[in-house]
Amino acid sequence: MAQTNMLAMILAGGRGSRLHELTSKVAKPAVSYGGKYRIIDFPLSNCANSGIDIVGVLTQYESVLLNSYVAAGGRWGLDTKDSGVFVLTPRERADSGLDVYRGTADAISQNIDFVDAYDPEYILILSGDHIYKMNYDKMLRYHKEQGADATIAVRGVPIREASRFGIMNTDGNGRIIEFEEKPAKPKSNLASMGIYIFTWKTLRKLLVEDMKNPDSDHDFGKDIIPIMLNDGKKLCAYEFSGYWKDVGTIDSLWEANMDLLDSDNELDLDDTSWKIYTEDTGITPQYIASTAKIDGAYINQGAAVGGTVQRSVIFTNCKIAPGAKVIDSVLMPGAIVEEGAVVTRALVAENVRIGKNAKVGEKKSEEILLVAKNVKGED
Amino acid sequence: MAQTNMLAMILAGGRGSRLHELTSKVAKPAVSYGGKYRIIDFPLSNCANSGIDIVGVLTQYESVLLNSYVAAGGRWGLDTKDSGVFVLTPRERADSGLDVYRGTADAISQNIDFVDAYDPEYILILSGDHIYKMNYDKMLRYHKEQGADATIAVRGVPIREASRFGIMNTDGNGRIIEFEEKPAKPKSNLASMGIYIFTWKTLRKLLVEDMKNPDSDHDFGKDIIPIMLNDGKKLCAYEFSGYWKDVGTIDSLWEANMDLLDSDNELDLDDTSWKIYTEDTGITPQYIASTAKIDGAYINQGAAVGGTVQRSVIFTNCKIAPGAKVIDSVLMPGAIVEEGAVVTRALVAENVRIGKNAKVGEKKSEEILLVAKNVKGED
Amino acid sequence: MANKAFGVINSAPNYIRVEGLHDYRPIGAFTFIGRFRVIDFPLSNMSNSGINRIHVYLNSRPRSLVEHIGSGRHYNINSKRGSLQLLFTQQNGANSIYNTDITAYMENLEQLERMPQDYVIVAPSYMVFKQDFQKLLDDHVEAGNDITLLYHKVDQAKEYYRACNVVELNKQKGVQSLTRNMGTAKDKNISMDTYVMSKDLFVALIKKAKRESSAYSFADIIALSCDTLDIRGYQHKGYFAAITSLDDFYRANMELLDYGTAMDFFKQDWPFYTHTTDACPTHYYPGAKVVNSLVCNAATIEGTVENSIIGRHVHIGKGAIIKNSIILSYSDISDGTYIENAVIDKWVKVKNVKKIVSESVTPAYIKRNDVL
Amino acid sequence: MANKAFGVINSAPNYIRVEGLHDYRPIGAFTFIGRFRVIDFPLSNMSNSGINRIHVYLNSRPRSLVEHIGSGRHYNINSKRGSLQLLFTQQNGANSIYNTDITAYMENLEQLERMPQDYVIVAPSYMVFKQDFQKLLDDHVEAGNDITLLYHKVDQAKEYYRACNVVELNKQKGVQSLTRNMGTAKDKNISMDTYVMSKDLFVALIKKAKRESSAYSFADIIALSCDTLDIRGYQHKGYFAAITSLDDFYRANMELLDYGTAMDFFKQDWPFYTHTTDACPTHYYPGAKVVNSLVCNAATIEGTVENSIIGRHVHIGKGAIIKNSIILSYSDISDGTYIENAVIDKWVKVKNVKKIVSESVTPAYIKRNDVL
Repeated sequence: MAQTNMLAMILAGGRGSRLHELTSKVAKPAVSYGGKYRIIDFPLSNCANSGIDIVGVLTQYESVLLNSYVAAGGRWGLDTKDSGVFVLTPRERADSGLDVYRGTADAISQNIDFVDAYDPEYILILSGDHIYKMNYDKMLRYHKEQGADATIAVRGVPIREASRFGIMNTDGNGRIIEFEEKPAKPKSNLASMGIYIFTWKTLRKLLVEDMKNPDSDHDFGKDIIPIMLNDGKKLCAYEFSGYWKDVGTIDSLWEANMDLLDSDNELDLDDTSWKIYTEDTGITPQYIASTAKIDGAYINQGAAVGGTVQRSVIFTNCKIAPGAKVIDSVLMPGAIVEEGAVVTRALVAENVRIGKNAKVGEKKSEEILLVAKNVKGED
Repeated sequence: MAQTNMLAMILAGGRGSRLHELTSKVAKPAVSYGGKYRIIDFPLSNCANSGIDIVGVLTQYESVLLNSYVAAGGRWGLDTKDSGVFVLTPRERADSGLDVYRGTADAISQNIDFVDAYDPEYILILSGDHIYKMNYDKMLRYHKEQGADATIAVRGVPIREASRFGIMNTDGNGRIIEFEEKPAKPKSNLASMGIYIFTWKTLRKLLVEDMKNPDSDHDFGKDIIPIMLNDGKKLCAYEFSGYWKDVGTIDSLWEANMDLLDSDNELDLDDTSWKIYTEDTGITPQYIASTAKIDGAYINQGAAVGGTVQRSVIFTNCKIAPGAKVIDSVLMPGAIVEEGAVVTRALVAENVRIGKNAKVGEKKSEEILLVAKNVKGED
Repeated sequence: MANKAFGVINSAPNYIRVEGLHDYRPIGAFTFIGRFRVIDFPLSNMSNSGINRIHVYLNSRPRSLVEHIGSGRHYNINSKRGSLQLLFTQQNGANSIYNTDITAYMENLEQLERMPQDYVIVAPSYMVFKQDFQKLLDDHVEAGNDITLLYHKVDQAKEYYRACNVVELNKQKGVQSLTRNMGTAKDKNISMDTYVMSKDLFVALIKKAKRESSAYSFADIIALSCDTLDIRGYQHKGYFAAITSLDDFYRANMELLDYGTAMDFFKQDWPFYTHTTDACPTHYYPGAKVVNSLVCNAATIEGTVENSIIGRHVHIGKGAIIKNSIILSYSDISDGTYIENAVIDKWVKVKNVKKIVSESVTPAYIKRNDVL
Repeated sequence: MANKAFGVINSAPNYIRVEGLHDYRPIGAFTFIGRFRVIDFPLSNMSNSGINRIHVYLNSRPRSLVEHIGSGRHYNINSKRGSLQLLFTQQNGANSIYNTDITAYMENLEQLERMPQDYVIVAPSYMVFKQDFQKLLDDHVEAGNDITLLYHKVDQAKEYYRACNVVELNKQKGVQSLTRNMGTAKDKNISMDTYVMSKDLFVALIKKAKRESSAYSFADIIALSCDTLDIRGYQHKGYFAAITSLDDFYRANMELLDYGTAMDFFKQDWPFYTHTTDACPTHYYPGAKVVNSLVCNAATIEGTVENSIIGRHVHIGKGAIIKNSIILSYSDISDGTYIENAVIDKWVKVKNVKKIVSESVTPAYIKRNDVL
């Protein structure tokens, strides 16, 4: 594949504490989604489909699973002669001790040598916990056409919600003239998606300065972007309009799963021209027993359904026994619902077992119930 | 490939300070050797050839190069569905902060979750900086036959040198009855090679206890092995008799390279039944010009020789200009020797350029000269 | 770990012909329960048995198998230490009497003779079963047989297995004859065309077969050697299918709709590997009704599916009813269609025809790419 | 990044025959300067040009190429987004007049028509050169040609390139004719059998060729279309070799012994990828004498080598002298042998014969596996 001369760095450090027990053993980007995927499959597949060859994944929190998941770059075809996915954790160096990443920018700063080794012209900074499909190559072409120093992907949000986001105010030509973090009175509805393309030489200089600055939070949004705007650098906004979801909470993760039950859902995982690649096991097809009743579902291979499933997303290797009911719920890989159990408006974590006749979740609950531990059954 | 049920962990943390500038940007196991290899290729290839599927590489020092080198497990064929090479660095966890590895045993302790994920029956502990070919599967069979709790690979050393090593004293049946670290009066000549097979359940228990012990150095040799001996566990010695070299110093690294010029050298890298796999680039064959004179050499593809080479090891992409001389030396990848320059008894580091007519190294020097920086030429 | 044996996977003999499906690919490339290809089973058996040097013989239309097998990484074959070698034959008249396994072996004799292993395990690419070949090899070596032959006891030899060979055994399990199944009785021992022997004997038998007749197959020379060699039968138990006719193919798939049979066959400790395609999960629309079926990923189901196997990317329209059928990948069954007892090949579009039913045991077969 | 073009790599036409070497493998599988295979060059050109969907056509003896190409990872083809597809033909009489590229395309028309790209770049597997196909495509699109054809100006068309086609161009580089090189003049424009056009035109021309004659090749239908289509020539510069005879093969290798030519051809910014084998470095014993030669890894050299190409795992014994020769992998030249102007195929053992010399331009050829 031809080198596009852009290297991608995915910030995957997030502990994602609002996802509670789902992230107690797994970094947020490794959380399951959509019947068979993990969240980080989205930026990684986008990279592969955009022709990016080298991807660094920056992490410091519970990296074993993420590490072993990501390091096999073959899942995204990124294991050819000159391509690869590399997990970058904080490390000890000849000139300094072992240090954590102090912020999004610092994570890149600490890996300047990694980036330099590939000598890219551009660098793409991504977040590991968003669900969307995006052609970064198109964004790069826009960056080049504009002759920008940095290009930031933005999406329109309802103006009444704009004060919850980092808002980019642009001139008529897409150039960013102002950046406001959660403005009380937003002047535009273009929210930053946390996706940046920088011309590497420019960013590198700024990062070296930022490392030395004791007052900096070492953050792209708080430090680097404002400095660039102050310096009169050319920052451009690249508008994106497809499906996009930040799955930071149990409710939003559940919602994002439920979106897949919509036959017109914009994410369109069935589109073979922009596949989302993931760990794909050679498991049996889904087995739907004679006792099953399925009324709206998104089910992955390896699942066995003997009971009732209504408006639910069922992952690999889930088992729903005859007589069990799963309603408005998400069952993560290997979850088991035994005979007579009823699961309603819940998100059942990996390998959790809902025992016989147990009832979890409520039809009218406001929040989605996270079931992270086995639930004992009743005989 | 059938699971042998043994997982390997390679301790690759060594800063190797006696290798001076060679390790200022590269962890010791990533140092070049033998015309095309890196030291860590040896344990990794041994693992692949012994049918081990999962290899953890433990590192905390300058891991970028090592990381990107090792993570592409395909070099050793370890990138099939259920195999992989995983770089394990210290990481932040829900229950503790970011911590360095405190010792060889601690490096494993901090990755108990990684090992557990594969649920192996046995664990093989290796060092990343030895050059040798060894069938770990045979060693495992010995471990099983003996019904041992731990098996330690040993090799016979001249008895007068034995006091420099960790010596294993055994009964008649291979069982270790005593372990002495650098004994003044050695009772045997069986030196530990730092290669261990443990029954994982047994080791796991000991590691958990060791982590809590404030007096421990968290080291296999100093802490774990003595405790096992005290507890009356069955430890066995597995004798190894092939080529083995610890390349901890410039002199020993040079020597190990020179060994390859011996037509009977025991390491026998040409043996296709036990290949050492490494990064193999699709570069041109070696080009030997009409002006070249070669008198005893070990040369890798991609090298171009226009001058004189005597008893030397020449790595990938080295260039020796017409009229230059390289004698009793090792040129690491990309080293360039310009016209009229003479290199004698030296080890020239990666990409170092020896300028026109420069002279480096001496025929009668006792120690080998390490040339880690460009040497200016004279017109 | 160097295994003492290498594996050989051969193609179906020239007299086996599966109506319809066979026009487009060799049997090894047939889709099985919508997700696997038949060749995944022998390959996984070998890989799981620790055999990491495997020769796969391909004859006509090799493209789909070459793509499916690829580098063998998905079969857990270490690409450096092991190898999965694809071997071709020039003799491409698939039905020609010269198109035998012996011809294929002779054309690749140099590759065969260069293998460093002492033993060979030969298995067919047109049968589906689970077998630990390491165990078979250990048994073979311990017993000191010349050849060990795997067989399966069946009780439907009259209706099925008609292109297979039948083994007659003496009390000591010695093979006394190997002859074509003529359907003369229900109960027969069917040869699974799977053999263990030393590499040297294998090569010697190939050369001998070649000398005796240009039309001999390996099974023929085995049959002729019953008197002179110590050939012993080894009984296989569990699920077994020989994909030697459309009926056999259909029945073999349908049998795995039985949950117990399927669970016994697909076990975690003996995975069957396949080439995966990153297909998304399957979408069941409100109003869909699915029972007793195996459904692959990326299907879209709006209608009714009973006792059937639905392949990847299949669409079942609203009000459509699928019964006792196998629908292969990418086929599109439009609203209101009724299909019963049929095998629908890939990329079929059932648009105008509203009913496809076979009344006989033999299922209806709809050709690849057809628009109906 | 989805490229607008997919690539097609075709095999040599049935009338091209390289004496000796060709008996064992197709030209694409020939070893080149000891290390590469001829097909590495078109594949690397495509990969470097950002083309990641490639069809490679194989006809007779596909094994070595299938193994060499493998999954395409070593050519930097992303295995998920891209694909390197191997396509076979049933028509295996390599010299049959029916064995044309058109026959091969027709047999795989379904695969061809399913490609989503608008353009196709067709390149041969029996020529060695460096070309940025992206540039060629951009030029083609901008100029608005129907077809762009790559050609090379040579001045040895009398002695070499005898199985190639010659292009006649008008002042505007319009192709006026495409005819077999009859060796009538030194200076000729040799067609590099490399074309850019829209996928639709490609498919239309294939079908047209098939309709007009079962023996037509793609070059034939191009030749016939010179009047009706806007076909323009694009001149290639730099190293160019057409491996169409043993002489051409020998000369093409020897030309790269010139350091300047080699350095101009092998540049870091345009790597040629190949399948690597983890061979150890080469050992030069004291007393060995090597000048002006290309030497591959894992060779053991005790004797003298001049103006030659030494393959992997070759052994040159004490006192042996090799001049102006190409020794392919695994061959063993024993002590005191004299070899001049020869091509020694793989796995040869020169033991008893002490002298192999060809006095003519055409080198001596020693067969694979021979013991002399």
